[in-house]
Amino acid sequence: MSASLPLERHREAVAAARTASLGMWIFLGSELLFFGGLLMAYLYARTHWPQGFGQASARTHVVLGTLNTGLLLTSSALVALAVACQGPTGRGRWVPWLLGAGAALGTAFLAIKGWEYRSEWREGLFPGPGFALKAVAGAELFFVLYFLLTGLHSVHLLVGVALLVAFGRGTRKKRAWAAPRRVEAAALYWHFVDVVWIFLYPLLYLVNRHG
Amino acid sequence: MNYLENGHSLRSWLGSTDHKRIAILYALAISAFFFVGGAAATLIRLELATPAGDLVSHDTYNRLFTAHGVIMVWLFLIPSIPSVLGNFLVPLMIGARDLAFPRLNLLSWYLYIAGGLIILAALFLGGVDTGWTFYTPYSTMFSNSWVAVTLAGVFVTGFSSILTGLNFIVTVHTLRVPGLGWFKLPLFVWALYATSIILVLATPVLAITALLVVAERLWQIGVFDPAHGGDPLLFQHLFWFYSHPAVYIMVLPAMGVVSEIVPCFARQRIFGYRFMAYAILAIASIGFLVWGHHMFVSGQSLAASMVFSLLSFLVAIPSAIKVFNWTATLYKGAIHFDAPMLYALGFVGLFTIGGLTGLILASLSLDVHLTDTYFVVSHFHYIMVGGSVMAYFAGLHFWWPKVTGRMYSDTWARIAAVLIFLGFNFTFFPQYLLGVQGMPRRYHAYPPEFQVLNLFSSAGAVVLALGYLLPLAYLGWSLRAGRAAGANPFAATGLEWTTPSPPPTHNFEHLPQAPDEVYGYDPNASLPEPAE
Amino acid sequence: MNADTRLSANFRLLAQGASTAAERSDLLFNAMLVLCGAMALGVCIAITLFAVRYRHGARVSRGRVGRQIGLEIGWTLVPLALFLGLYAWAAHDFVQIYRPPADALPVYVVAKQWMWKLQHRNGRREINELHVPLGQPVRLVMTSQDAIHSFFVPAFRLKQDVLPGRYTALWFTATQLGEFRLFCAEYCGSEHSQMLGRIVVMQPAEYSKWLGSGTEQPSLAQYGFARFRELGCSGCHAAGSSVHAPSLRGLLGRTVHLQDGRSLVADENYVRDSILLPKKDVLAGFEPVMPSFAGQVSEEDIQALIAYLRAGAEP
Amino acid sequence: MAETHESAGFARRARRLLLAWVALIALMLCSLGSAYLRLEPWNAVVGLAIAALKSAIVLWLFMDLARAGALVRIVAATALATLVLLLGLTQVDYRTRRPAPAPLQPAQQLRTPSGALR
Repeated sequence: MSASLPLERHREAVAAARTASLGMWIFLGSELLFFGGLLMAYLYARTHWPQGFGQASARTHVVLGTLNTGLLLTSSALVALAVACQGPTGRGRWVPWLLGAGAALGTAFLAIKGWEYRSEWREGLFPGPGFALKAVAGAELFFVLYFLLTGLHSVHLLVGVALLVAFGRGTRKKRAWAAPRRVEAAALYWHFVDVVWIFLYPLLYLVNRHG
Repeated sequence: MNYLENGHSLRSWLGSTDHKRIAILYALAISAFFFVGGAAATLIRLELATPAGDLVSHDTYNRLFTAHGVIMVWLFLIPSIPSVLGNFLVPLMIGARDLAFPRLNLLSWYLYIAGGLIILAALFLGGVDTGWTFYTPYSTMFSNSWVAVTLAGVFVTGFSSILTGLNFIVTVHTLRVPGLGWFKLPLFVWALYATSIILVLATPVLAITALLVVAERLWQIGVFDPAHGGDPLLFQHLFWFYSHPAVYIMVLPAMGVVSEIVPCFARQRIFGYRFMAYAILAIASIGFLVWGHHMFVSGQSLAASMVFSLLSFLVAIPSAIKVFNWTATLYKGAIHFDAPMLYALGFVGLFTIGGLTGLILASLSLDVHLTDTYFVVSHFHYIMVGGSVMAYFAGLHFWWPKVTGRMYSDTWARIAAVLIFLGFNFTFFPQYLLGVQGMPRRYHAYPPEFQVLNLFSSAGAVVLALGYLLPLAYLGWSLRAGRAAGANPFAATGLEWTTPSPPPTHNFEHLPQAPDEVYGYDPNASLPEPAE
Repeated sequence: MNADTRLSANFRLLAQGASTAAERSDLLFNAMLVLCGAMALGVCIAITLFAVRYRHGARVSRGRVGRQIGLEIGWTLVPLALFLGLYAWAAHDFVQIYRPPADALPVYVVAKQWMWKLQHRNGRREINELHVPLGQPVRLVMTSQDAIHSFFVPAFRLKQDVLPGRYTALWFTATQLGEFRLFCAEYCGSEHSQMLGRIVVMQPAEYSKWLGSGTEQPSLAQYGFARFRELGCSGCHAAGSSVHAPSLRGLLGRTVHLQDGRSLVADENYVRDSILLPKKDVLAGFEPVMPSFAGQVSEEDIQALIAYLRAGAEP
Repeated sequence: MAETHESAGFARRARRLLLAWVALIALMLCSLGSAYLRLEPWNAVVGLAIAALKSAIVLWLFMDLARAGALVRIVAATALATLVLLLGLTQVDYRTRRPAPAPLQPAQQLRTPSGALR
């Protein structure tokens, strides 16, 4: 049956090269709307409580936030380089190391983020009873959104790190499933997580730094 | 070897990545959920037969209509045509061997089942009493029921929807047989394609909204909470941004099914094929712009209401075009009244009534009176039950021989079609009148002046329930004793009819040839008599 | 129970309208019914006609039908024009529903699970009942204490959701004497279907008599004045105060200019916000010195303060 | 020949990625710096504009939108348009509604004013 369809086979092999990255792009479109709902909530809350957002945002750790932004941008560049090394460039052996470096930077991001969460918890910035900025209207909403946005982003990042590690190992051992088109799709996901953070950075850390 | 014989163990089904087998898995699951949701509906109608709330307590009643809504919307209607018929037919119709991501397809089914079981667990553990709309701040602050767990289930099924939609989009783009251009695609494929776009772009917003509600329930503070500077209307905006397009997730595939059946049994090319295809895209895209018409009296601004009302009138145009074109397809045809055709014609009639009453609801000043009354309840049941469910049954009967390889009793199927059509109108038409008189929805007990019409409605529901049980019997019988169907019992066009019934595991023995024209029917050609 | 039997005796199949809004609403509804009915009937007749005439086996001329661009464009544009007309008509009526006449009698409504608490200007309070005079515009200023509710009077063809944390308004002029049902139309929990009430429309003279009787309580404005002093508002907002605070005389309905250059019309929501969040919309030329009263006043207190300001007394 | 051609192509691509990375880090620092200037309503605009520019670089060069086919570009544009729609049409409501509802006050029975009127 299947063997009797060589033409079919060929056509599907050609199509498969496109499907992985097309599928990932569509998935990322969906992800964009997923974060979009939160951005809409953010837009509402920030336009209604500009002062509260300003004061609350000033309590975030801008140094760590900036450092983390740098880490993600760098890891994205490394992963892009890994994709560029694939194929007939003769630099395939770099791929696992570049993916691994990207994953390492992502892990560093998560570690720093965790440390940030811990200090915010100690400063009483976690919404709920005992919230430090109770008197500032809107500050609690800021931190609700801060934890939701960064938390969801971290979950995505965790998935991304897992993907990079898996493909790093897969490409090193030259596994069949770690095909270039799949590495490319995983890289797309990683860049998307980066893009989300690019927007979170000014929205969460830089609302009011001059006041 | 056909796909049904390719292994008989449970594992060969539950681990299969064959789109046809996954379609069957979906069919079994949604049928089970349909009867659970239907049982809730039966209890609701029984309770409403008398004005006093004497059958069940108000808390039980509230849990019943919530369970009915949640199950019917997320576990039956949304996966019904796309995941069952779409899964089975899209690869066959475009001449492919499977979907683009067969394993992802199986994962979608498991996600759907996981979400469904979580929802069922919540409903049996204690139920949810918020209504399927989960309006805040009731759902976040006041409801004392299993809101978070139910929403977790909805969240998981949402991912099933997204992955299914993604799969269809990639499949239609990359796996069409050579020579099968976009304007040679059956309208069913067009409809599924447009539906998939909605699934991919709207569902994530529902997922994040569910997450926000759950977070707010746990934290007791959040963006929807008016006690802390949030806005309950923000929830409504987010919720309807998904849930209005969700209506089109339910009805666009139904339109696709009917667009296949009407030309086949009228032996006539579909009228205005291109307009039909464009109308599908127009409905899908304008459908994203009208969500605010659920919020005319919610406290939304006047200007926003005016904009959303205008856009809602506009989305009615492509729907009207479709109705006119189906009607015009009958002109100068040679019309056969087999069971699928009866269901399809029933769809056209009921959808027309549902759509026109939608126009009344889109009118700003009338909506002020009619919203949140039984008029709305009736309107969306005309669209979703009269429309989607009717079309699902039409499709089920049309492609049953293809799926199972066997014929059913056409006589019994026609009886069921008529019974469902009559029972449906009997149940839901009185509800329009109740709405006009001002009976609010979600009332457990109601003033005595509404009793007569409610009694009519409850009586009609008995007929409707009977109509829904009948196919269970004769379709079940057909599985055991139905005569063999042959590849193309209805002499229909479309690539799915060029392969044997049931189709072989890899769909086609030979690479199918793209047809010269889509719906190449000729009313004057004599039909080959199906082999007895 | 007594009220129930009386109400059901009055009931008809297509319930009579009892407000000025109902007249316009019914006119449009009937027009829509005729139009939509004609369209539905047209489609049904066409389907039946074709189904009979072109049934399989009948002796008629059949044939493939080609493209009919003209026809298709026609039945796209004609409904479009019709729909736009209907939209304009409905929108026009809708705007009227949101434009209360200046002389409308204010009634303050607080909805809670599962009852309606209403208060007239003179302080007379009602629960699940609203007495209004015939032929006189009445404006409801509504808020909720918990979930979202919806004030729905089918005979008036009017409905407005009642939200926690802000005011929504609804106005009507009753045109029929009698009693009419009041429903909560937005699902609000266990006893949603018990959140019923009635609207009693009376002759104006009778209404005044009714309003005057049973007012042992102080009027809403008087109560508001008492709270105004208790809360210390008068300390700053009184005429001779040493604190530089704006006069509140005739505040409601006035356009006020804010420090950041915006200007807005001072309505109930503005007053409510100013009491609870005074630093948000500071008047131009004043220091933001007022403390917030959040947590010290109830929603009913705020409504009373608004009633007092509306009464226009010199603060 | 083919080997060196590939190699040159790779070198060009790697150089472009390096430049993109430098630009991204520089833009990040600009973003940080601008936040400390008092630009009032423009702070947010500048921050978001820089973020948009950075995303454009990532999308265009890292995610290879520059070399992607029309279909992928349509997918990206459709998703973005839908997001804009979600935010935009909601703002039709929020921009024309009286903003900022004050927080809901605790439920309380109507208190009789102490002695003032009796």
